[in-house]
Amino acid sequence: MSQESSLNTKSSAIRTEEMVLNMGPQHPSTHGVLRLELALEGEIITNVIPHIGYLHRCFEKHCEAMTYPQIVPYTDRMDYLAPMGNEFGYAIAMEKLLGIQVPERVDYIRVIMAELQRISSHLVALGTYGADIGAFTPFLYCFRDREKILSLFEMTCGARLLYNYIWVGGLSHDLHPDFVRKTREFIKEFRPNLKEVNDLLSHNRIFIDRTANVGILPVDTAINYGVSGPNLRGSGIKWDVRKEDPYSVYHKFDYDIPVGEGKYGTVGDSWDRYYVRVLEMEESCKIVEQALDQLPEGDVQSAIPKRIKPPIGHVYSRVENPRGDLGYFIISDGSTSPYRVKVRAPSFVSMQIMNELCKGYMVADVVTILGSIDIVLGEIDR
Amino acid sequence: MKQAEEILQILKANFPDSNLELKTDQPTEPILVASPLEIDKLSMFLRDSSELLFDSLMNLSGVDEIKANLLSVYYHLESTKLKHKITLKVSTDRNKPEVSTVTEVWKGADWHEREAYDLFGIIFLNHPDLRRILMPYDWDAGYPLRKDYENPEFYQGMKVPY
Amino acid sequence: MLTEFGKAFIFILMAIIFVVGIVYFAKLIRPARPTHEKLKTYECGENPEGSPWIKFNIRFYVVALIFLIFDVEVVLLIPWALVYKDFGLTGFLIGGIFLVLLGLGMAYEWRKGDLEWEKPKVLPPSFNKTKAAPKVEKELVEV
Amino acid sequence: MGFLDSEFTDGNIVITKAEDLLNWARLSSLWQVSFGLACCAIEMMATSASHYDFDRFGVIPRPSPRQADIIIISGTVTLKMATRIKRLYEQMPDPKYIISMGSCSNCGGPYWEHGYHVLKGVDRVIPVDVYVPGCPPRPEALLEGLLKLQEKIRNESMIKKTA
Amino acid sequence: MMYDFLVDLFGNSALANIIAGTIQSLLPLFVFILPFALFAVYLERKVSAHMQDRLGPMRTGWHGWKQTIADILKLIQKEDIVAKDNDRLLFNLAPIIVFAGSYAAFAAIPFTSIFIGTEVDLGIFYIIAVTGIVVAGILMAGWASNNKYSLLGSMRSVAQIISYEIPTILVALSLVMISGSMNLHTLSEQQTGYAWNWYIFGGPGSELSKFLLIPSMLVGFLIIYISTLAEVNRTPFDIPEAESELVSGYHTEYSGMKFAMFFLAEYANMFAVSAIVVALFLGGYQSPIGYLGDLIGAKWMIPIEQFSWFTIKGVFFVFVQMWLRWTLPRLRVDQLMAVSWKYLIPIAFVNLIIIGLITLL
Repeated sequence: MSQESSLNTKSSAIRTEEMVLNMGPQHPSTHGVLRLELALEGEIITNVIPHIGYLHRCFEKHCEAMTYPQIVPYTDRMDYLAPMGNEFGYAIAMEKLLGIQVPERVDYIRVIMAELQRISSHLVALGTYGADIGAFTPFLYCFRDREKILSLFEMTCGARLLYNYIWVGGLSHDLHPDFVRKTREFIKEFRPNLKEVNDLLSHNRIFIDRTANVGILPVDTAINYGVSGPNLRGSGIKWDVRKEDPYSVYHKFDYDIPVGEGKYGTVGDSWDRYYVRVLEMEESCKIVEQALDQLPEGDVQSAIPKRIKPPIGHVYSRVENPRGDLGYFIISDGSTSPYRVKVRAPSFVSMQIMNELCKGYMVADVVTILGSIDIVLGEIDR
Repeated sequence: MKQAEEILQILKANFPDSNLELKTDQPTEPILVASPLEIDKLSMFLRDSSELLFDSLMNLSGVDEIKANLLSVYYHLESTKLKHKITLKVSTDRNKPEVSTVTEVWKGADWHEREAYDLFGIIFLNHPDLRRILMPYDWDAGYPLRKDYENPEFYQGMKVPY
Repeated sequence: MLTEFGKAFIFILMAIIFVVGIVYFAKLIRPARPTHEKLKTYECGENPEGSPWIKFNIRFYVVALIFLIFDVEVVLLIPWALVYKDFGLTGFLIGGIFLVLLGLGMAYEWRKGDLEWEKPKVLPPSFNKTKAAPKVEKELVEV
Repeated sequence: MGFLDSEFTDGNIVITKAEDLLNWARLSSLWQVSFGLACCAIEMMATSASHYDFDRFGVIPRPSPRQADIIIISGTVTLKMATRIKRLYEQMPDPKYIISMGSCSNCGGPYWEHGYHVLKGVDRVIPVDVYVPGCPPRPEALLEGLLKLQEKIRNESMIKKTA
Repeated sequence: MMYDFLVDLFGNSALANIIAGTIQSLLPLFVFILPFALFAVYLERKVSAHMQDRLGPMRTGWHGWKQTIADILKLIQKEDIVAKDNDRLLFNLAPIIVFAGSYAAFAAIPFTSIFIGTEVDLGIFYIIAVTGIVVAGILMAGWASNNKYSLLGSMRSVAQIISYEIPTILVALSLVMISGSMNLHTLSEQQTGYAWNWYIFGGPGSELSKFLLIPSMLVGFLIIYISTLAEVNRTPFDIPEAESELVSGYHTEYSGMKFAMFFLAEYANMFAVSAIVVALFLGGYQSPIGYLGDLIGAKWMIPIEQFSWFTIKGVFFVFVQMWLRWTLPRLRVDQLMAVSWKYLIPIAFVNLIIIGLITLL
């Protein structure tokens, strides 16, 4: 209350007891098994302690026991909404360590797959975000489009969700003959659907009230926490690994990086982070179309080494995943299985700002902020 | 845009007494080795000095070098403003692993350090809240990612091995 | 002869009897296998800490007060609304002045900020180069 | 002690007829606790989306276990999560069923050998009715698992098995 | 009318009155509310499904029409858990009060010209007072189930329902000013003839004041529809049982038949609220285009036609509530209070004064 009124001073003078509320592992809107311990005063939050580790599947221990090609299916299961992105990151890191140059066609197919995966992951993010705020129908419209992308993936590598498609040095299968035609069809159908979800949710007055000016993340705090991806771009800085630290053939396409401008509130609020993802899907469509036009011919399995025995050394490389930049740090001791693999998961890093962002807001806003930073628990707990 | 050697010279100029050396023998990027108890002063300087401006900690990972009986920590730093990167390495004795924390410098290091403590047992001095992050809080069977780790037989009545 | 309100009372009675009847009928059919774990309150799979029966926020006291004022106002207006037409303009003025006075009362409360519900008291997160994360002060930053 | 608790010895006509009706009611309105663990949860969400509709079989996601009859364990059960799942299962009212979806919750899946924090199969903690293989199982496989469970409920009987 | 017929049937003694009273009060429950609740739950699932490109229940009977019967039969078999440290008395009392509160509103709603629960003269005033009891029931449910989520949910619902009762009363008051009586039966009688005589188009008669009333009547209709949406906790005001934040609000701890009672009370309340809006503004059981019974002279057909018109209008507004639920997101508590205190109540005030002046002309 900007000015203290007599009634109010009397009411806030009576100290209300603090209540500890568990938004526990099983909660409709914690995007998986994450426990948020909220210290509440009435409805206002004074402290948020995230407890993670409910899905810790010992990825790094498995990497030390498996050989290099066997690790690829495990990287899928980390960020299970963008498995192509994880495999792409692992392949880029290994090729840097081994010094392999993959044929042009492999690079183009990898970019197409990564961008299609970005669209499908953002669709899930927008859908669940709408459902968290209360509008349930956009969730199903987003899943309807995502099913089309999954059928494209299923046509190329036979799996709907976890693909083991991008190997070190190449791909497991070449493209299906009418993959190119079907992808163009999908993109032509997808653009009006995206506009439909936009009208239903993005510019809806109640949605704007619920998300604008909620969970404001200033740029310097974001950089200090190491936040990356749409969460960082929502705060107004044009930072994208595909442009800053270009890998594969991204330098061949022209696309721009959407940035949060604070259209309905201050820059860096939940609405900006949400709207950056909607615009990014548009950019990914552009990239896929350009990649399909310039798709060269060639054998996709020519550069796959028979036995991977990298020299003793280490490599750190990163890739722009839908949730931020995913880094792989691989140390090899010359044998066929790595000595140590450490994954820098973007959700693990952006989860730390929850406490800073949620202080002073209400219980309903915790759900909004958690939905806007779009985390996946498989990646946080690895 | 500075290379690793120039960064080493700047650091040596500002920290004459601490032993810093650059190892470039292994493939891909060179590593700058520093001493574990000075890492927080070093990183405060790395972030605040005008030529370096390392304002973002990309990755902090613990490694168990059992052959050399060491537990080492790798820091991958990056400067978003000057677009250059550096890798720091710090190693401590395996039985009494102590490294001073860098959470004062980069807030993002908080959970990375808690994970290194949880999976390797590296103790970060004056870390705001050093407890296990991924494993259950009452996990008393040691630190899982160490090379010489054995599974406990039972945990709260559930059989752990297959 | 049942008065009108008597019939209304029978309505409520029938509803109560219906609910009690159905719940008791279900009690005969459904299984009852209480276990210790089942009888603990549910909180997303966690052991609830502390009891929810605490002094809850006093925000409702203020809203209840304002509600009371307006509710009493409406009760007074109802008889007037029924018969004011017979007295023409003077009849209307009586109620009209009462309404205008109440509107002033409401404007006063609005200006005083009593109608403000518990707005989030937000301090945008900022890390200071020197000291640790700032404590959230109680005063409000107008969002 | 309700009617459903008592065991009957002789199966006369009334009992079997009432039993069929109660079984039909139970199997055609299974309310599911909206609870997903890992990658299989995304496939479960795809199953309840419009392409493969869970609602056709009368399955609605209910947020609180108190109003649910079926819990689909979709994803890897870790040791830290196992105690919570046991408590969730206990807090569900009584005629309740479990579908273990995906090889992670069936037997530990790809994490059986080196997963120090993974529980090797959710049936070590709670009694499972139907196992759905696959990693992750396709939505059709989950629907088939649901049909298998409905078949199992249809044959449930209150008459004590003599043999 | 129906009541007198029943009393003569049973010999006009005090006992006959009681019997007639019970029959008359049970009639809407078993003939209308229970079948309507079953149909409404099925309608909601089908409407939401087709709105979201899905099919909805298909397996139980043709297009799943037996789905709600299966739900109710299953809920009867479900075990009813009362947690150890719940307040047992309040826990069991809450569903009774919530259902009684929402069912009592049906006493004063005129289904047809010959059947009305009670001819009580304070029709609207009685309904608003009785729907206030539901608040006590929800508070009891939230407090007794000793669960932090249900406590938060019930606290929010108390704040929401009491602050949305005022716009409802103010708009109902403005209508009373025009019609001069509070009994819903006479209100419906006054709106006879074609749709042009309904109150939403300014009420019967054809002087200048009728046309001047139309704009403020539309505003009043909007205000009362929004605030009755909030009274019934439907989106965008379904904060007390917000699935995504408070698990399922005040009925988190309820299972089995008690939960079914909450479910039934919610749907009965939905219809009661839309029935009130229809009775006040859209001519209750009056048909917009005259009666078939009049044309072919069969007097006995008119009540049936009236009843069907009444249900068509009521179900249409219930459909609009469902339509809103599956498109609009949910408001936050302080925005919800701001809507009521800062927008609806001032507009209702001004509307009241304008209507008062116009009716004087």
